[in-house]
Formats: sequence, C-alpha cells, structure tokens
Amino acid sequence: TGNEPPAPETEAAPGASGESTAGGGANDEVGETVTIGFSGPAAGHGWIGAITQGAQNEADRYEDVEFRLSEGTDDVNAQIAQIQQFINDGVDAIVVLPFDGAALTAVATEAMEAGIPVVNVDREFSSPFAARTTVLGDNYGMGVSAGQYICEQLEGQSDAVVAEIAGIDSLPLTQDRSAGFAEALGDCGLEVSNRVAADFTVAGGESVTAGLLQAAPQIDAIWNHDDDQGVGVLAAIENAGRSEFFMVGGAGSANMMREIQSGDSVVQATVVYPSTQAADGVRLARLLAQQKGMSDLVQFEVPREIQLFAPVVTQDNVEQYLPTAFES
Amino acid sequence: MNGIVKVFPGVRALDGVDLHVLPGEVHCLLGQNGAGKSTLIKTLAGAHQPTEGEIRWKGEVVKLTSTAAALKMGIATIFQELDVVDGLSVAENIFLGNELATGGVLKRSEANRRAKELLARLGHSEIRPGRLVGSLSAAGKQVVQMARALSHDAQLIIMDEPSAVLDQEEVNQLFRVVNTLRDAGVAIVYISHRLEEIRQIGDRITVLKDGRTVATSLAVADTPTAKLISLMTGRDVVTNFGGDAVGPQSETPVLEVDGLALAGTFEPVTFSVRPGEVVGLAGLVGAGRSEIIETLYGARRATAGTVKVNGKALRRGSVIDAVNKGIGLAPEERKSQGLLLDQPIYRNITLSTFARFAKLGVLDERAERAAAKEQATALQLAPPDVERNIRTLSGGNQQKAMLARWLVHGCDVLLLDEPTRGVDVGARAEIYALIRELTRRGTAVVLVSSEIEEVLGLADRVMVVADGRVVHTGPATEIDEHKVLDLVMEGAHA
Amino acid sequence: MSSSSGTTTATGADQVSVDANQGEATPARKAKLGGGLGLGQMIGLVVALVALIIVGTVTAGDRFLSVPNFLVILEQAAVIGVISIGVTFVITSGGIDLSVGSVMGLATIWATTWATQNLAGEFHWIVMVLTALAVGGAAGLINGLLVAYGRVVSFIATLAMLVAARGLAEIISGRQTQVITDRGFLDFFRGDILGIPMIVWMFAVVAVIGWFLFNRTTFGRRTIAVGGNPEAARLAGINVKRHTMWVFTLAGLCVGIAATMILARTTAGSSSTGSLYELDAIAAVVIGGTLLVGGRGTIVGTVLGVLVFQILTNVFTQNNLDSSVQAVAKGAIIVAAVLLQQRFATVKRR
Amino acid sequence: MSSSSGTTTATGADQVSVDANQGEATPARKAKLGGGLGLGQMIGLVVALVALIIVGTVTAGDRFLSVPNFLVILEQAAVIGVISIGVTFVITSGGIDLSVGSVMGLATIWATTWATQNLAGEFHWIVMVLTALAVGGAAGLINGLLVAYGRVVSFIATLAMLVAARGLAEIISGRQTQVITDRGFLDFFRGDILGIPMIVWMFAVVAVIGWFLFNRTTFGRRTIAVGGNPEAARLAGINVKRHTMWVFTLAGLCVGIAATMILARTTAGSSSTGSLYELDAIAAVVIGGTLLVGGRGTIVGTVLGVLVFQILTNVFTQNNLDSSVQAVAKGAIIVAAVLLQQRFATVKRR
Ligand SMILES: Nc1ncnc2c1ncn2[C@@H]1O[C@H](COP(=O)(O)OP(=O)(O)OP(=O)(O)O)[C@@H](O)[C@H]1O
Ligand SMILES: Nc1ncnc2c1ncn2[C@@H]1O[C@H](COP(=O)(O)OP(=O)(O)OP(=O)(O)O)[C@@H](O)[C@H]1O
Ligand SMILES: [Mg+2]
Ligand SMILES: [Mg+2]
Repeated sequence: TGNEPPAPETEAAPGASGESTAGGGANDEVGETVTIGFSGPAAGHGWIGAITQGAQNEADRYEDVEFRLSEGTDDVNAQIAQIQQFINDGVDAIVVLPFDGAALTAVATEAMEAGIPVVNVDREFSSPFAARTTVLGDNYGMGVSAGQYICEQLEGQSDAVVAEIAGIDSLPLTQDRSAGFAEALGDCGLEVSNRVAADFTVAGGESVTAGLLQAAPQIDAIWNHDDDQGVGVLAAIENAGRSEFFMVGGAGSANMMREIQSGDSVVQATVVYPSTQAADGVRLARLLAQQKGMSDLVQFEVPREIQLFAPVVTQDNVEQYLPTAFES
Repeated sequence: MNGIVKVFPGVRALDGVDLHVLPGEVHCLLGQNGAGKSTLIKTLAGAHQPTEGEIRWKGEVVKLTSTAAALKMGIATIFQELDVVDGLSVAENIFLGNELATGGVLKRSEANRRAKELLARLGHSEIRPGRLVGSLSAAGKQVVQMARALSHDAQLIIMDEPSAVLDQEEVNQLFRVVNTLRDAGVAIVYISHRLEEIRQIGDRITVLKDGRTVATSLAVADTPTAKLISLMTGRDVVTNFGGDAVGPQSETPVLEVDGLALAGTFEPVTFSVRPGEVVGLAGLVGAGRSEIIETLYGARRATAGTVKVNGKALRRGSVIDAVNKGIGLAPEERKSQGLLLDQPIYRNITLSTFARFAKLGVLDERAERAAAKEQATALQLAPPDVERNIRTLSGGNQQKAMLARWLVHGCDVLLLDEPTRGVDVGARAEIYALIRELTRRGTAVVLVSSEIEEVLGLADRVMVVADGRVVHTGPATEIDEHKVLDLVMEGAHA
Repeated sequence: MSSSSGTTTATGADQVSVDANQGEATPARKAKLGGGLGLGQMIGLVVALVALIIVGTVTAGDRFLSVPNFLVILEQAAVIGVISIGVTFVITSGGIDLSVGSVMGLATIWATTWATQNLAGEFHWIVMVLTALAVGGAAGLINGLLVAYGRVVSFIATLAMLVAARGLAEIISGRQTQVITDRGFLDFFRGDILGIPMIVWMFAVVAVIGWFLFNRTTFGRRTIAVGGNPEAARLAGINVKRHTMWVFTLAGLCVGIAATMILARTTAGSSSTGSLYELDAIAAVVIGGTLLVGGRGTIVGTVLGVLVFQILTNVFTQNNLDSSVQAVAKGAIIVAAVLLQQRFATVKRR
Repeated sequence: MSSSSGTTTATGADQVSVDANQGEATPARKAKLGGGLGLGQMIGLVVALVALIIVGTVTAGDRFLSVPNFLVILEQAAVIGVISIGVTFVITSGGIDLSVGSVMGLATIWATTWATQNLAGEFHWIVMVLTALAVGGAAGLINGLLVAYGRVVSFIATLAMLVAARGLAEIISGRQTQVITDRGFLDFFRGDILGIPMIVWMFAVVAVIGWFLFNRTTFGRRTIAVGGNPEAARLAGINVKRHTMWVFTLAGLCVGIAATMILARTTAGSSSTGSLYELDAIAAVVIGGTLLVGGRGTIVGTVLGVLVFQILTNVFTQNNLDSSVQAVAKGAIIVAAVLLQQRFATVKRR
C-alpha cells in the first residue's frame, strides 16, 4: 500500500516486509537522536505482526531513532502500564496501536500532558486531546468498500445470498466493519443472510466456514473480514468443493492477492487495510519529536489526523499492490 | 535386620532396631503407638530407605531400593493404611503392579478367576472380583490388601495390623490362612495390638519401644502377657475395662432413637440411651453398625424414624443440628472421615470447636493450643507437640487425636465407631478409663466395636447387629461372646 | 473456552461426585463413586446427544439432519477429539496439561517450515508428519520429565510450556502463516476412504486405540492407580515417576497427530493455531465424566463430550445465532443439563 | 496466561509436595507437606523478587529502579492482585473459579451503561461502584449455589459462568466500549493519597483484609478445613455447603472491586476486559504456594506471586525484548526457578 494517497504516503512508505523504497526529502536527514516508544496488541496474528515489524523496520531506517518496542498485549491493563513506563522514562514520542482505543485514552492524555507527543494508530482514542496525531485505519470504510464491491458484482440480484465471516466479534473494529458492510449492502437492497465470527486465526476461519457452508447450501457472495483467517476459510471452501460464489477478503495479505492474481480462485477481491500504519506512525512520531514538519505539505505542522484509504484490490490492480502487501 | 535407623525430619523414628525372622515362623512385632513398627516394616518392604543399618536376606546384605525390589525378592507386605485404588476393580487392585498380562494387554478373565480363588481362600467369596473397591467397606478393602499380598508367592509376608478392621470371624479365617502359609515354610511378620491374637498365632516376638528393640525373639509360649505389656509400655497396665460400668445416672433418656431406618442399608432401630449409660453395638464387619450411628448423627439421611436429644428432635440429615444439640461422632475411617492430614494436630483437635474459642469470628489460637495441649497430655499423645502435622503421627496416635476433638467439644452423647482400632494396650486402657470418666460425668455413649469382649466389657447394654437388623438387645451382663457370635450367625443366615 | 455444552447432562451423575469431593460427601455419592462411570453416565451423554439432534432437526430441518452435515461435525470434532483423548490420560493420572494448544501450534509451524517442506519434497511428505509427531512427543516428554522428575506441579510446568511453545512458534515462523505446498500430503489427508474423510478415520482409530489402551492394558490401569492413589501405586511396586512421564508423552503424541490433522484441514501452519484448545479439551474431558482430581476416567465419555460440543456449535450456526447469544445460551445449557442430570441421577438412585 | 514467572522459585518446595501428589509420595515430601507454607517458602518468593530486581537494575539501571516505575508495577499488579486474593480462597476451599475474568468484564459493562451512569449522575458515582460489586457478588453467589447446592463441579459451573457472562456483557454493550463520563468517579479513583495511587491503596487494603480473614478468622479456618477434607469438616459440624457458597461469593466481590479498579485505569467499560485473567490469577495463586488440590493456601504468597509476575514483565519491557523471545524466556524462567528451588529446598532439608 506504499503509494497511497494521502500525501505522507507518497513518501513511499516501506512495505511491511521492511525493504524501504527510500524516502527522499530533507526529513530523512539525520537529526537529534530521539527515543520513540511503541505499544501494540499481541502480535500473534499476521496483520498485527506486519504492523509491529513495519514499525520496527521503519525505526531501524533512522540512526537518529532509538526504538522501544514493548511486549504486544491484548490486556489493556498491561498496555496502560507500558505507556506509563514510557512516560516515566521520558521518551520523546509514543506510538500506540491500542487494543481498545477508549481504554487507553486516559493514559495517552497523561502522556500528552507530560509533553510527550502521542501518535495514535488504527483504533481511535475517545478524546481528541489524547493524541497529537492519529493515523486512522478505516474499519467502517472497509466494510463499505466490501459491500459496494459485492453490490456491483451482484447487480440486480435482489434475492442474492450474502454471507459474512467476521473476525473477533467482541472487538469494536469488527462491529465497525460489519456496520459499514450492512450499510453498503442496504443501499443496493441486499442484506447479510448468514454471519459467523472467527478469531483471526487460520484454524478458527476454517472451522466456522465449514459450519457456515453447511448452514447455507447456496451462496452468492462472501465477505471475509480478515485475510489471516482467510487461509483457513479457503481451505474449508475447497474441502466442501464449493465454488458457486465469489469471495472478498479483508486486510490485503500477499497470499490473498496471489489468489486474486491467479484468477481461478473464488477470491475475486480483497479490501486493503494498510499494515503500514504503524510505520507511518513511527515516521510521524520522529518528525514530531524533532519538531520537523511534513515536507510535502505546504502547511508546516504535522496534521492532526490522517485517515488511510481502504482500496479494493481486484485482478485489474493487483500487480500494483502485491509488492507491498504483507505476508499473512 | 540389624541396627536399623530411620530419621524423619524432626523425628528419630527408628534408633537401632534389630529383627531376625526365620522361615516358617510367625514373628510378632509389638510396640506402642509410635514405637516404629510400621516404619520398620516399611523399611523392610523397601518403601523407606534406612538412614543406617543393614538388611540381610538369606544371609547376604541387600539394598531394597523400592517396594518393587522387595517384591521381586519375595517380600510381600500388607500396609497399615488401606492403600487401595478406589477407581479400580477388586481384581485389578489385587494384581496392581504385577498385572497378569501379555505384552501389556491384560488377561482379564484369568485375573478374575485367580482373584476369585484368593478371595475364597480368605473366606470372602461374596466379594465379586469385578466390584469397584471404592464401594467396599474398610473391612472389604483390608481383605483386598490381604489377597494382594497372597497373590505374590512370597517367602516373607508382612502384616501391619491386618486385624484392626476385622472382626473375630474374619481374624480366625485369616489365622487359618496364616497357618497354612507357615506350614508351607513362609515366614510371616505379624503386627497387632491385640495380645490375645499374638498368643493364638505367634511363634516369637520382638518388642519395640520408642524406636528401639527392648526385646528380640522371645518365645511366645514362655512370655507372660504382663511381661510383654511392661516391656512395651515400661509400666504395668491393668487390662480390665477401666473398672465396672458406672451405669445410668438418671432414668430420663438423653438420646432417643425411634424407628430410625436407612432403606437398603439397615432396618428400623429403636433404642434410647440414658446419661452415663454405654450402649454397645456388636456385630460383624459390614453389618451396618457404622451406618446406624452415622445416620443417627445425620451424616446419612434417614429414610424413616426420629432421633431426639434431651427431648428435642433432630433435623433429618443435618449434622450441624446434631452437633449443636450435643452429639459427637468419632468416625470409623479416621483418615478419610476425620482428619485434616496436612494441618497441625491442634487444629485437628479443635476442628469442631474453633468457632467457640473465637470472638466475633476472630480466632483465638492460643486458647485452642492450650485446650489441645491439655487433652494431648491427658491422652499421652506421642509426640505431644500439638504444632506437628497430624500426618506424621502414628495410626494409634491419630485415633487419640480424634477422641481429643470431642473431649474438647464436650457433648451429652458421644458416638464412638471403633474407638480402639489400631490403638496399643496402654492407650487402650487410657481410652477405656476415659470412657468411664465421661460416663461418670453423665455423658451417654454409643459404642461400635468389632471386638466383642470390648463391647461386653464397656457397655451397660448391648445391641447385636447382623445384616442391618438388630437381632438382640439386652444388658451386657446377660450375654457372652459365644452367644453374640451365635446371634450374629443366625442373623446373618436368617 | 468458548466451547462448552449440553454434554454435561451426560455426566451430572459424575459431576456430583467430583464436586462432592470439594463440596460435601454424602453416602449417596460414595455409592455412586463406587458405581463408577457406568451405564448411567453414558446414557446421560447419549440422551444429551439425542436431545441436541432433535433440536437441530426441528430448527434446521434436513439441512442439519444430513450425512454431509454430520461429516462436517465429525471433521470439526476430530482435531479437538484426538487432543482430548490424550488429555484424558493426563487428567486421569492426576495431572493437567495446559500446553496442548500451543504445542499443536508449534508442531504445525515446525512441520511446515521451508526446511521441512523441502525435505518432504525430496523424500516424502511423511517427513512432515514425523516432524509434527516429534515436536508433540518431545514437548510432552519435557512436560513429563519436569512433572515426574523435576517435581514441578503439572499446572505450572505445562503453563510454562504453553507460553514457551507459543513464543518459539512465533520466532520460527516470523509470525507468518506457512502454506503447505506438498500436494501429496494434502491429497492424502484431505482425501477420504469410503466417503468418510481421512481425518475422521484418524479420529476413529485414535479413539479405539485410546479406549483399548485405557481399559484393556497395564498402562491404562496403572494410569488410574497413579491418579487415584499414588502412594498405593508406589507401594504396589509401580514406578510412578516413569509412568507419569509416559502419560504426558502420550498426550504430546496425540497433539502431534492433531497437528497433522489441523494442517490437513487448514492447509497451512500458523503459530496462532490451537490457542485456547487446552480449555476446550479439558472441558470436554471433564464434561465427559473424567474426574478432574484424577483416579477415574472414560474415553467413551470424552468422545461423547467432544461430539456434543460440536453438535451444539453446529446447531447454533445452522440457526445463524448471534455469537453473544450463543455464549449465553451455552452457559445456560451447560448448567441446565448438569442440574437436570442431578435430578435424573437422584431419582434413579431411589 | 502470557504472564508467568520466576516466582516459582518461591514455591519450589511447595510445588514439590503438590506435585508429589500426582507423582511419587516420599516421606521427605510428606514431611515437607507437613512443614506447611513456612518461612522457607516466603524466603523463596522474596529471593525471586530480589533476583528480578537485581536483574532489572543491572539491565535497565535507574530507569527500572525508580519510585515511579515501582508505582507503575504496583498499579498494574493491583487489579489482578485483588482478583487473585479472592481466587486464593476458592482454590484453598478445593474449588476453582474460571469465571473471574469475564465476570469482571461484565461488571465493567454494567457499571458503565447509559442507565447506570445516568443514575450516578443524578445521585453519586458510588452507584457505579455498587453496581460493579453487585454484579461480581451476584455472579459469585450463583457460582457458589451451583457448586454447593447444585453439586455442579466448580470447573464446569464457573466455565459456564465464564461463557455466559462474556456473552451477556457483549449483548448489553452491543460490543461497544462504554466511556465513563462521571468526573467524580475518575477523580476519586484515579487520584492518589500521599503520592500513592488510589488503586494501589485499594490493593493494599484488600490484601490486608484478605490476609486477616484467611489467617485469623473462623471463615479462613473453615475454608482450609473444607478444602482439606470436606467429609471430616462435615462430620465435625461445619456447614460445608453454605461455606462453599460464601467462598465463591467472596471471590465474586473481589472481582467487583477489581472491576472498579480497572474502570478507573481504563476510564471505560468493555466486554473484552479481563479475558484470560482467570489463568493469570490461578497461576499467581499456585505459584504463590497455594495447593491446587485445596486444603492449604497463603495470601502473602499470592501477593508475592502477582508482584513477581509484574516485575518480570516490567523488566522485559525495560529491555524491550521481542514479545516472542519474552514468551520463551518466561517459560524457561518459570521452570528454571522451580527446579532451582527444588535443589534449594532439598539442601535445606538435609
Ligand atoms: N512420614 C513421617 N514423617 C515424620 N515422622 C514420621 C513419619 N512417619 C512416621 N513418623 C514418626 O515415626 C514414629 C513411628 O511411627 P510408626 O507409624 O512406625 O509407629 P507404629 O509403631 O506403626 O504406631 P501404630 O501402632 O500406631 O501404627 C512416630 O513417632 C511417627 O510420628
Ligand atoms: N462407601 C460405601 N459404598 C457402598 N457400600 C458401602 C460403603 N461403605 C460401607 N458399605 C456397605 O455398607 C455395609 C456396612 O458397612 P460397614 O463396614 O460400615 O458396616 P459396619 O457394621 O460399620 O462394619 P465395621 O464398622 O466393622 O466396618 C456393608 O455392606 C458395606 O459393604
Ligand atoms: Mg503402624
Ligand atoms: Mg463401620
């Protein structure tokens, strides 16, 4: 997703794989050494793994960045403690991908009040004062994109059966994705007729899909929230020998894109959910810490919010995205 | 065995013990509770490693690293604790460790067949080899253990208080087996606190005291009982039952049992006990005596009948109510029913009373210790240190602790199930005296014992139980051992 | 964890006894304990199964009551089923194994590394299977050594293994899903015999062998003895330590087999595979009627337990129930089932 | 689960005995069991703490060895600490409580619903606290009733509660995070006294009360008796059922308190709060030296256990280790610690 609008990205963010399409511009010149702390959810899962790796690699690109990566955790209590630790240690900037935005708002605010700029990635805080800059993944938009794509494909079939394979259902982001999806489907008079929730794991995806396919003998389209579990989803589909439908993925993993590329897979498209957000976060954090601006903007200061774009990858544009996609 | 020493943290259980056993003899091991008998034979069985000393087997020195090693050498043991596996069938328990199997696959039918034979040999063909051991009574489990020991064709069989949970009939049966073994040249080490048994079966005797041998290989024939007792206890003990029965102090019964029954286990029983009176339940193991008093106590939910204490009826199936109204029970299986093995002695003694010592729910452990200490010394608990973990006490001493609990509690009606099981002569006499003392103070006692003469000696009135039916009730003076046994037999076969 | 189910109907009777151990011991219970895991219990479990199947049929019609659907249920049950059989031995022996899930994840990773798959490519896909078994067995052996000889309480030892194995899997895989390239492996394990999927056969075979091992061999009987009364087992001349070690190793091997099966199903190895399976497995085993305190176990019960879980989930999915509602329903059903079985059992006793 | 730690050094001695229960019963072990949770163990735990602190200081210097850093550690330890104290009672009584985590989640949700917060707005924020306590207590009571009177084995009963509570929380919250609007609540619980954060005080108070209750009251003594030998306790006239019920209720109340604390920390209620806390809590308790089989427990041990966990994590973060490597290290440390303590204990015995 390196070459995505808006602006900051045009500095060619590196793929999660880490190899960087070198960033030009004065901003890459070595400045005063700054310490950046990063805290994110448990990295058991490909996308988060890519996020963390991306952040690490990005930091490694700059010799003027001392990177503090704290243990990924899905326990907000632990994550709060990590931020508190960063505050105590007086790091110059903090990049947070909160397990739950609202839950980390208070401690993030403390950091800001302590004069440490906080860059909020992906899951938004509940207060505007909690972060200096927010790099926002668009979960709702992701659902919308998926829904719209399916609407186009099913043009005119008002009685089409659409199934949804969600991720961890208790996460707000899953709710946002589903909400967007339902919204978009609604616009073309469709609705989700079967919905199951997996857990972002391959095994989970396989298991719930096997059940889903049994429950719905005839399906026209499936949206799978997450390409990590997608591997399992595909395994189940293959196992059931079903192919009467097409599937749309989510997140945009390399192997899903290869499926799309191959053309003979049920996977026709996937909605990219940039795994480079944290990398961008680190980059912005460095600029903030060094009081630099974003060279490609006329306005000097780093903007308050950057909303990433959630494009749909299809056979037509897959070549463009594959190089920077993450390996789930 | 020569100069065996076994040291446990804090205790020198064995301090230079010698034991010499000849083939084809029954060698009795005597000693007070805590003398070290079990520890000695556990060392001999390879369950404990001696701290010092040597074991010679047929002349040469051997090192018994495990029970397996001992078994291989031909030493089989019946341990004092009922070490059986509830989850396995009788047959499986008997052959546990040396299963009849080919390539790990069990030969079930053969195992069952041989188990049947062994049980028959012990006169218990009624126990099905397929039955789960968990459903057997204490006695049944003991029989299974004996069968296990017999299942190895051993040259030395050690029996640690096998008769404790058995009744006369079964003991006689056991002795028949022992005799045949002896005639077959098998050596037997026999431990018991019942001296008359020693007389019946023993050839030679070794006496332990405080972990030391005070006498080795005395011939049973020319050693008077009195001598043995003084050797064991270091004093003379009168083995009358603490004097004659004091008899009831008043006519108004303190305990009234009316038509109490537990369907499937025992039929309605009706009796009453007056203050200071001792009512004894005699009968064979498995007759249901324990069930009767456990039901009376509310530990099992009666299916019919009422129990009154001082005129107040007890709630059915409520132990709490029973205890509050002044009943106490010293249960039959102390380990599983009575003790918190990993807790200090004093906490076990005050288990039913700690709340009483407490103020507003706050414990007063000093007072608890004091009270426990008092009873411990009164009962000559060995060792008398109440801070010690009760697990480390010898069997008999654990039994004393159980009694101490209800002495501290103090109650109008005391239910004693096998109170002298595994208790040495000295302690026995103390317990008898104690019961007398209690009755003198007006406590009503219900006593269950498999030793008929004990029942007859202690009780004012005797109830004979057979197959869950009371077949006879009457003054202890009007009935003797043979009569009781006859009644039991009739009852059992009726 | 998520999974749990009506199964408990099954074992109400037994639950009583187990619980009585921590709660109150009534003669009734003693008697039942005596009775052991007899027919009563099996009947209970079967009743639960039938009840669920009826509900399924009524609500989802022949979409539920169809051979393909039951094959799906069996396929889903297979993996956790094989694990649960291993866990049954461990729990019966008085231990617990929290590491099964993450060790399975590690096994799937190790069996699908670039190196392993290369080797498999050169020789034969069996290499992957052997790798999975080796990893599982080794982990189990380590657990066993720690518990038996290191005298580390099994909860802690296997907890450590859980954490370590998961981490190791992440390091080896770089947190990436490793897709299987070897067609041979997939064709074999994803194929079917007589219309029955391969992994269902594997489950069946493991179950039968497990049952035999548990009920008809010295190993099985000794497992009960070790769990029921270690001291007695020791005095009977059984090498309790060595046995404990083998029991954990056995569980590890089952995990290895399960890893092969999940690989066949997902066609990819992942470090996140199998997370929380330990709780599902333990739940199935306990619900099946094995005493959590050790000394009593039942393979048949475990298998039934696993099945009831899966059927419950399947019925929920068939009716397209919201996952939260599913959760609440599950909780309620578990309890209702056990309580019902209580009554049932009590009545039977009278 | 992730968390686990060097603590075990602490309880090696005890682990041995516990484990011996499943492994082999040697007189030595018996003796140790006899020894009880004496100084030896506490010393062990303290040694572990000191060791960790030294490592922390050496590797992270005064970034680690600073008052604010220790306050962070304590703040983080507080929540799981309060839960663990409740769980210590349950485990000592011979039960287990798997539902603590999800019940905490439910409590945070219920205490932050629009309705509750409105009420709090009108009256006083105490309403929210009471709600959390009520939810926790009620859930605990239900667990207790099921275990004691329903005779459902506690593993199953609390498993059902875990599943159901999580689902209910999701339904109530619509899976949305509920932000706290009431300043009063936040100001009070996020504030500090004498420079010590409020929730650290709460942890301290709960710990002290818990210790007193456990060691100095009839309630504690009953708990030990019920866990040690329920039958004996019953025959001694203790109302085992009622007591079991109260023990679970107590644990529930602790969960309610913990919920208030986590609310203060996160300023928001969420249905996913507290997932897997049950394993962290049980691990801390067992590592602390409480017997998993019941009958013996230690509050001090539990507190130390929790602390060692947190310090370990803190040290790791200070050295910003990769999380996977951390996991492996943790696993290794746990085992190493226990084994070390083994030796230590054995030597002491000689
Ligand atoms: N595991 C142990 N740890 C510490 N001390 C022990 C242990 N086992 C036994 N002892 C002590 O060793 C001594 C001898 O115990 P032992 O059981 O051999 O006595 P005994 O002669 O069998 O008594 P009884 O006739 O009551 O069975 C007792 O003082 C007992 O407290
Ligand atoms: N836990 C149990 N489960 C099933 N049956 C039992 C159990 N305990 C005892 N029984 C049976 O109940 C009957 C009475 O048992 P018990 O041995 O307690 O009677 P008893 O007269 O007290 O004998 P004793 O007290 O001498 O052992 C026997 O048939 C026994 O097999
Ligand atoms: Mg003895
Ligand atoms: Mg009896």
